Amino acid sequence: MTYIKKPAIRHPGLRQNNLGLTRRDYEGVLSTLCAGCGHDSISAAIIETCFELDLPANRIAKLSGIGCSSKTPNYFLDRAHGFNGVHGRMPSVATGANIANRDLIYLGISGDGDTASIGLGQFSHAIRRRVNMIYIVENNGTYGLTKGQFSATNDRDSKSKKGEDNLFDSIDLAMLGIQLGAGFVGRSFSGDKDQLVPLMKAAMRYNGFALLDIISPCVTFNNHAASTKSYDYIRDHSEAVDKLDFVPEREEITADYEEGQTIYVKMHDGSMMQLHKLSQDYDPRDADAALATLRKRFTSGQVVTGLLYIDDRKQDLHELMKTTKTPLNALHMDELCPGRAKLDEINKEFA
Amino acid sequence: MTYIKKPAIRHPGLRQNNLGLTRRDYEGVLSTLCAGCGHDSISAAIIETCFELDLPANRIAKLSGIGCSSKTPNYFLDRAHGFNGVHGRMPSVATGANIANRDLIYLGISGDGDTASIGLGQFSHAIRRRVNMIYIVENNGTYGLTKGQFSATNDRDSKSKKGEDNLFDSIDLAMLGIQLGAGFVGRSFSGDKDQLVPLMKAAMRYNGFALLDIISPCVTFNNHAASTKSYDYIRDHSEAVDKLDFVPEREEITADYEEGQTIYVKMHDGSMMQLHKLSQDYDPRDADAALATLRKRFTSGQVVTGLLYIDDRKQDLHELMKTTKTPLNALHMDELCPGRAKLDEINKEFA
Amino acid sequence: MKRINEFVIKLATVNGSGSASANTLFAKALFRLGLYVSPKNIFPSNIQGLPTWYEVRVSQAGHMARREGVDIMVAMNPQTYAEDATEVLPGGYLIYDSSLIRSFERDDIEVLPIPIAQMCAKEYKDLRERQLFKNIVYVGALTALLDMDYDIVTQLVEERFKRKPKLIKPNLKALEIGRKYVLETFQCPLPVKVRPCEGTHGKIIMTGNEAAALGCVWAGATVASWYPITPSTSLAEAFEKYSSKLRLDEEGRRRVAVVQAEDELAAIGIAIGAGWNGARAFTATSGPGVSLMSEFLGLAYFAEVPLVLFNVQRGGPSTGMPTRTQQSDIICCAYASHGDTRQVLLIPGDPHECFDFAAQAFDLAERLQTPIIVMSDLDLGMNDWVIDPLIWDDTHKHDRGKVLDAEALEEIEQFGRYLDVDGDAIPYRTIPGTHPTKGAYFSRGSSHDAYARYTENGELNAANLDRLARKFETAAKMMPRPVIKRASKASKLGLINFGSTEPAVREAVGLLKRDGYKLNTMRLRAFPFGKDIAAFAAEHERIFVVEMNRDAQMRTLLIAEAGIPAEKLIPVLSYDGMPMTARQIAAKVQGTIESDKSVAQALRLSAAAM
Amino acid sequence: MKRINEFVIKLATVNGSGSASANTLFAKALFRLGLYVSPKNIFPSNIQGLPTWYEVRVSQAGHMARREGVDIMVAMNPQTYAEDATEVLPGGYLIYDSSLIRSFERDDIEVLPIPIAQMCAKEYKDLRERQLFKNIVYVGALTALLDMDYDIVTQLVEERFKRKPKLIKPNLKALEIGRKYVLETFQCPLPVKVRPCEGTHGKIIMTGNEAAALGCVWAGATVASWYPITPSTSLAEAFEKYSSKLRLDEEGRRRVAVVQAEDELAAIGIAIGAGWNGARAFTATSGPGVSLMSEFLGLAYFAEVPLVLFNVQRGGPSTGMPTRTQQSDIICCAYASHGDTRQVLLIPGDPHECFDFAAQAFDLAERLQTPIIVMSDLDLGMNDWVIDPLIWDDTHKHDRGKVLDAEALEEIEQFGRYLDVDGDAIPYRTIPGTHPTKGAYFSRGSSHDAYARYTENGELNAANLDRLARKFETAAKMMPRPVIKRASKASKLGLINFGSTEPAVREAVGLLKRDGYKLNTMRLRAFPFGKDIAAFAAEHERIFVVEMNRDAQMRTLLIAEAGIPAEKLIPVLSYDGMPMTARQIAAKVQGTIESDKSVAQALRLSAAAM
Ligand SMILES: Cc1ncc(C[n+]2csc(CCOP(=O)(O)OP(=O)(O)O)c2C)c(N)n1
Ligand SMILES: Cc1ncc(C[n+]2csc(CCOP(=O)(O)OP(=O)(O)O)c2C)c(N)n1
Ligand code: SF4
Ligand code: SF4
Ligand SMILES: [Mg+2]
Ligand SMILES: [Mg+2]
Repeated sequence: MTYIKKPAIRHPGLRQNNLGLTRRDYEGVLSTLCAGCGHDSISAAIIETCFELDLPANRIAKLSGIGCSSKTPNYFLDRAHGFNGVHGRMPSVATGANIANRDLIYLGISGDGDTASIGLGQFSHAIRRRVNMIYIVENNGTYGLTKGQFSATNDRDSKSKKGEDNLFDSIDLAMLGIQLGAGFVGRSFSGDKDQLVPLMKAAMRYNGFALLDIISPCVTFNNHAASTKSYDYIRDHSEAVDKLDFVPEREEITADYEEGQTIYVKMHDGSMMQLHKLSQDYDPRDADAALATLRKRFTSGQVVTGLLYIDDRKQDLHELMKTTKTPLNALHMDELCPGRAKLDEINKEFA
Repeated sequence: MTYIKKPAIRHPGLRQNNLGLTRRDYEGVLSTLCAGCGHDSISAAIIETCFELDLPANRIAKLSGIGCSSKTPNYFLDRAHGFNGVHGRMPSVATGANIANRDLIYLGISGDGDTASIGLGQFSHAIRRRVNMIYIVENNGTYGLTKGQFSATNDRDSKSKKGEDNLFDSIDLAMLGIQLGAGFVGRSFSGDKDQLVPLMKAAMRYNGFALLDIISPCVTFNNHAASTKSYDYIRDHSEAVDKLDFVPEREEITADYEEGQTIYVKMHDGSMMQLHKLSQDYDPRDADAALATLRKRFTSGQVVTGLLYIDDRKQDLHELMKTTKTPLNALHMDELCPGRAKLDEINKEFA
Repeated sequence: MKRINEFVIKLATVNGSGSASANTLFAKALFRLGLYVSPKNIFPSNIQGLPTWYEVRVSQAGHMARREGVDIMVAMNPQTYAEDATEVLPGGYLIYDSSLIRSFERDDIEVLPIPIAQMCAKEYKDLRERQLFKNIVYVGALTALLDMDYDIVTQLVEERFKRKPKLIKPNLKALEIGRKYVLETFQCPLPVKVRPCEGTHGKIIMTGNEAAALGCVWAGATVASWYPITPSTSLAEAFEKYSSKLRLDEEGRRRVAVVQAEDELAAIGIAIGAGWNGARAFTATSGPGVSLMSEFLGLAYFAEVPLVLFNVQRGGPSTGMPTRTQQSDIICCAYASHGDTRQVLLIPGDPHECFDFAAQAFDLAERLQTPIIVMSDLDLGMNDWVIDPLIWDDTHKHDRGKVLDAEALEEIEQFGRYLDVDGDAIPYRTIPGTHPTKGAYFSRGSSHDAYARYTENGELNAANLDRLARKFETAAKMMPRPVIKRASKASKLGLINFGSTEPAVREAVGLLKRDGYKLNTMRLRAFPFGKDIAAFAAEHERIFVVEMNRDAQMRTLLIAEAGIPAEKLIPVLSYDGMPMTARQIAAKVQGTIESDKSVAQALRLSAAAM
Repeated sequence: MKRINEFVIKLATVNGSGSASANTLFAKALFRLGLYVSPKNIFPSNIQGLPTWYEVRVSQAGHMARREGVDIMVAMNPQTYAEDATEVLPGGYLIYDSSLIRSFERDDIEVLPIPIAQMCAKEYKDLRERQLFKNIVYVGALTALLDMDYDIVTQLVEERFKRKPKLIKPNLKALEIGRKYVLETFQCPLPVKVRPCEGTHGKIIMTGNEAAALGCVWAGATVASWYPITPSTSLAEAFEKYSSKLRLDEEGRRRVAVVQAEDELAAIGIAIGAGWNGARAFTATSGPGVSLMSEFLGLAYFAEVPLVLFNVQRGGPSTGMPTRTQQSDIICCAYASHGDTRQVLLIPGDPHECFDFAAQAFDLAERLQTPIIVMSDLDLGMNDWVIDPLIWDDTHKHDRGKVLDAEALEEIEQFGRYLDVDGDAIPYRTIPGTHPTKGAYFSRGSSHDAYARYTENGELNAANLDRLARKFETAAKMMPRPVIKRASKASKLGLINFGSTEPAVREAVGLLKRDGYKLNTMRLRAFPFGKDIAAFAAEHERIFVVEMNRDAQMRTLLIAEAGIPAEKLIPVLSYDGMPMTARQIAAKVQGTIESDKSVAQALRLSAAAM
């Protein structure tokens, strides 16, 4: 039984939002992810965001692919419909759902394997098509659910838990997003709630394709560059029983830093990641500059976080296609079926 | 019968290369493309390149997907093995072929539909994997073989032959290639033999992934922005019989211009395309600058041609994987099969 | 040989030369004259410069299958002169462009040289016009040779260029050139000729793809996502054309969305997303696309998402023969995807049914909450067929299936997405956004219980799989019934066919009857099979199964799924990519009857009972 | 009840708690004691925190199927205490971590509380070690309770940490803690216990995925391309491990390439490219991957490219039950891809055959120039099986099939890639780069003639398709023959099975025999079916077909492809994702015999003949 209903204890004192709902009303079933998994922090941020924005959960549709990350829509917004599709194909399902009803909020959740490998084509084309959705990549640089293979966002030369080298350069999804024309591109860190929630709020309000690339450490198959000390320690102890089936319970990794600051965050394996938070004078409306900044910092090993790029003027898919303003799924059959007389006319064209 | 063997007339006076071969020895069967199709010019350039580089054709493997462009490997290098696979999946087949025998030259031919739509994922990952191959996109902004739908490289707001608008921004494959780490990225125009052949020669000699994005006008479903005058003229006449099945025979479009120059090229439909040839002082070794240049010119409607980016130091896939220097397909079974004694040892590990 | 109103005319041209339009004009004129025509466009997988044929069977009697042998060949392509000439029946005619004179080594046919290119060169200055109007010139010539009512032809030209009136004159001129030349040069009309009749009055001529597209419009489909592939492209394009014309709201915005996806995986993914979200959605493709869609087809089956998929079949395997016809995706579609997956197929037999089944498919998809695959083929989809006008019953209520709205949700205690409430194994669904607190659920392709909750409990999952199997039994009851035509109640010989082979089968059955062999026929129209299928099989000793594939795929399905003993079912196969002919079928049937003892025995049984 | 050397012990733990390693150690120790063990790892599709079970059937008699009922339950997971307790057979034992005391409402079983967490907390300071060694502690306890030879266990620990000797001591200490506690606390050993025997001496214990991976190494596979998916991942990973160790050249470079592709389409594309280019190449996947590969599988079939595909089947449809076993991709694989495509399947029945068939698959792929799909499943692939040691015959010559080298090309006049030179429908191929001027050809998925030239001539293409059909007949002759075991020559009752159901079938047949029902059995090992299959069917009146899927897919294939009448074949199905048990099969067989008249009749026939 992996479906565990959360105990429905009501704390009468819980804060209510403008809809009279508490945070609890935005939760899902109990997470089955590893203790300390970054993905759970992202779920928490989504709950926080929706609660604070007073969003009615049933006006949100949650979509995902396959992976630990893609499981998470089960762990938030129980009152929203969800669709956990097939691996790497969430973008197309989300596109179809969005086309059918332009009035809901579409929240797509994916992993780096799901997006950057099997799903790279669909990801790119959903961007190009300007689907009005929030696309969250819970980026841990690994294939969590299949036990730790490298993903395409993994840093070159890092080592897997099994000690293998990653041979290939990583794909930077945020840069790719900007390059392909995403109207809103942000990056953050799962443990930086203070940055994450405001960024999510902005993404939720954005009309068009909003990409959030969220670094989300994997407790279990963390595979950033090996820092001799602590990495070996853990390897010794997991190898104490020879197979890689021991997952120590971990604390969530958090990061609290100022705009314009660059900090080192210690990963579960003891390695360090460099985060750079964009400063206030950064202008996210200039795509060329955004790309240049990202590339420059990338070369020096820094992961830039913040709102990287935004373009307010982009039309979304429905505007481009000039679809009617009523959701297509709400049209009545008599608005859709031209009826007998019209068919007779058409018959005449073929007579 | 669409297989037409060329008449084997020998001109005794034909120039021979250092292998004692004439251009004819590098040809293929008669092209079945439309008269004037840019793709045929690219085939001619390939023949020229291989002839001039004294390449033995049997040391080349030609691979392609599906489309008018993907048919062309049949029209050059008859003495080379060819593989016309499935739509959009040439990159993986080429990767496998290359892994099996690192000693051949792999020439991948694709179209913009084949590469930028269905094949975008494989294209990106072949680049990331640094497969040692020449990847030629015969880019016409349309789906030629299926009769003129827009491709993802088609310019925003241009019109199709049927008069529909293209709603979406184009994907710039050269920029994408640089972004994803291709070691050699060039762009040219099918009608500019003086630029194309040297660029191809360089690509053939490059050790790693060499991308050539070659603008190659489609005679029949040309769909650049409509220039009232001539476009209407043709539409009238093709519509004179109501269906779009009339393909007037056309001359190849050529372009002859200097480095550093920007010229307008008139397309079959009368519209204009702006080509900008990189000047001599452009440094193709700086990826950041390359991207910046491309983006800037792109914004002002210019298509930059020339050798856009090159990195000499990149290791190719085999170097990264540390595969043996003998082609894998040439290893003897006794080098590969560990034999009985070794198996007995392994049995012991499981006893 | 009867050659008035019963003949085959074939036009051999070059791809991209503008002949297709002229040929259609010609066929339509014959149709307007009251004749059944069944033009077959035999075109290469290429855009310009390769041989193309347009073969028109003309038949007052209503035979709409191909027929072997050509009565009149219009040879416009020097590349194929030689082979074209061999196809002409003795006593037949060969018309060719004699601007370059040549000889044809046949003295049993009559050659009619017309210097078409020369005449055009004289008449038109523009090179393109010269090329283009050559096609109209031979149509003009044919009007005289065949004694076609000229007014009908000129009227067609006028209709066609209603919106470009300046083009009417040059076209009429081209017609005249050809007509005048033959009137002056040859004895007109030929013995092979037409005589106006009433045969097709009140009928229409249309391709299956156009009809299917219209079916989608009338069914209320609002989302179409597709990826170009021959021969399904024209279905999607026709839908785009009609729906965007017929579905404009007050502000000129569209009540439809047509998306050209980046590939077939995305195309079906979009349809699934839209179907899940309560829109009527479809995609159209052909073999390679179906293969690519198979993972998603399993998801839609298991998560129970309605969608319609048109598979306009072409020659397989792999890329195969993209511009030829086959019925070779039967097994691949019936069992599309891994695991215990089975799909519902509808199999129209002519464009009229393409319309009807397209419309029904959306009702069925929503009623059954599963993909419905409409199995057409290139012949049906891309060639023109003479059919009765399409009919729409304005009292028809589109059946959206079991969907709970906010009100219904208020009333029930606990919503279970996959509960079998009604005992028909079809559960109730909800559309996202319906109710603030009730009815939300999680769709997934992973194992789930009746409440759509993830489960790894094998028994719960098996129970859900059992319900899906029962749902398939429910589906069998909803399918269009097969069309059974009996030559004789007592006959123990049967024939089963489906799809586009129907005209050939009808004609073959006639030929066989003439020779004393009475076959009862059953045209399958859907899978899963209803009871009628086994019943028909039980009534017959030997049954011919006519299909256009190598592996007798429908026969396999009949054996495996309708429980018909293998020895009863005799395959009649064709897989050269061309629509079947009556004689092919009749010859195989007759040959088998005469050589196979078991069949002869069945025949005796029938005779005894007669 | 005999409980010495014949019992089931189940270890209920939590995923990611480190129990898997301890459990394997435990099972291996039993195996070293000479006992057959068939551990089944029942794990969730998740990484940490969910219930996991390790169920070990211990059997001196050699029964290796699962058996219902648990004799000893080691309950380490409070989440599942309740259900775990219900599974224990009356008279059985339940061991639990009594650091938190609780009661189990069963008075027909004996509960053995061991305060494992408490003991670990006392012994280890590091939190992780506390958690980790809990698992070793219960193994230590079991050594005493079951009377296991302690030296064998400690020796295993030492072997395992040969390369990390500092870890040996803490592990031994943990063992001791558990052992000491139970020796002091309970009456040791229990009546359920082990006694060393010779049963498995000389045998090995291995998973099918490891064996298949070794088979690929020994077959000389040089290219593996794959995409992670349970339960096939460990096959690719084992291949990478062994091949990179065993295939280093003088400079330390690898004579192998293992590529983790970006998805399954690329994985098979790479294998096709490599196979085309003359390397032995394979990919491994499971259901969803097979669906995604189906377009490419059609290309490989039609362009005749050798490759090997391992399908380690899991629960379908769609994402289904990724960590459970099924045999439900039979039809999907036999007919993978659109058009008239058919694929060759090899179906190993234990890890030993996984090795053999993996090795043979490469010979067959190259001899037949087509994909060979090796159909394994999660049970076979990921669980440990006791088998005879793997054997390699050093005199075996790898058969690379019909490949023309430069010399051979010199000798022939014109090379025709798809010519049937030898009458077996298998053509000759050439490897790119072989000869400067001869032997080059163009591979394609579009229609082609015998010289690999593109053709739209339907008859040429049909001729090529016919050859492919004949090649499939040739394939049938090359397949490993089924394994037939006769209980009695006269029996008219048969049973057909394949793959991982073999242990359950063997045991079931024994049970049935005991009850007087003699069944002859045939284990299928390949598709297409050879003559033996129909012959076996002909000899029997009623045949049970045992398979782990809902739709009786193999039965369908037998009816459709081996021409066996449907009424002869009685399905025995299981699709809850668990390996079948002997009793499940025996009960279904016996039930049918006793209720179904036709089967009773078959039985009478056998009796009469006996
Ligand atoms: C078609 C297909 N291929 C492979 C798999 C197996 N699979 C499940 S999850 C996964 C990777 C997930 O990685 P990612 O998207 O990064 O998610 P994470 O678990 O790291 O959050 C894979 C390969 C699958 N379910 N379907
Ligand atoms: C899986 C699949 N989908 C669709 C097709 C149909 N198809 C053939 S060529 C083509 C597009 C080719 O466009 P492009 O690659 O740009 O080549 P071009 O003809 O323009 O040179 C398509 C969609 C196919 N053959 N296979
Ligand atoms: S394996 Fe990694 S990604 Fe998956 S739940 Fe555990 S920590 Fe999270
Ligand atoms: S359709 Fe366009 S791309 Fe294709 S052959 Fe003709 S001109 Fe070239
Ligand atoms: Mg990941
Ligand atoms: Mg193109």
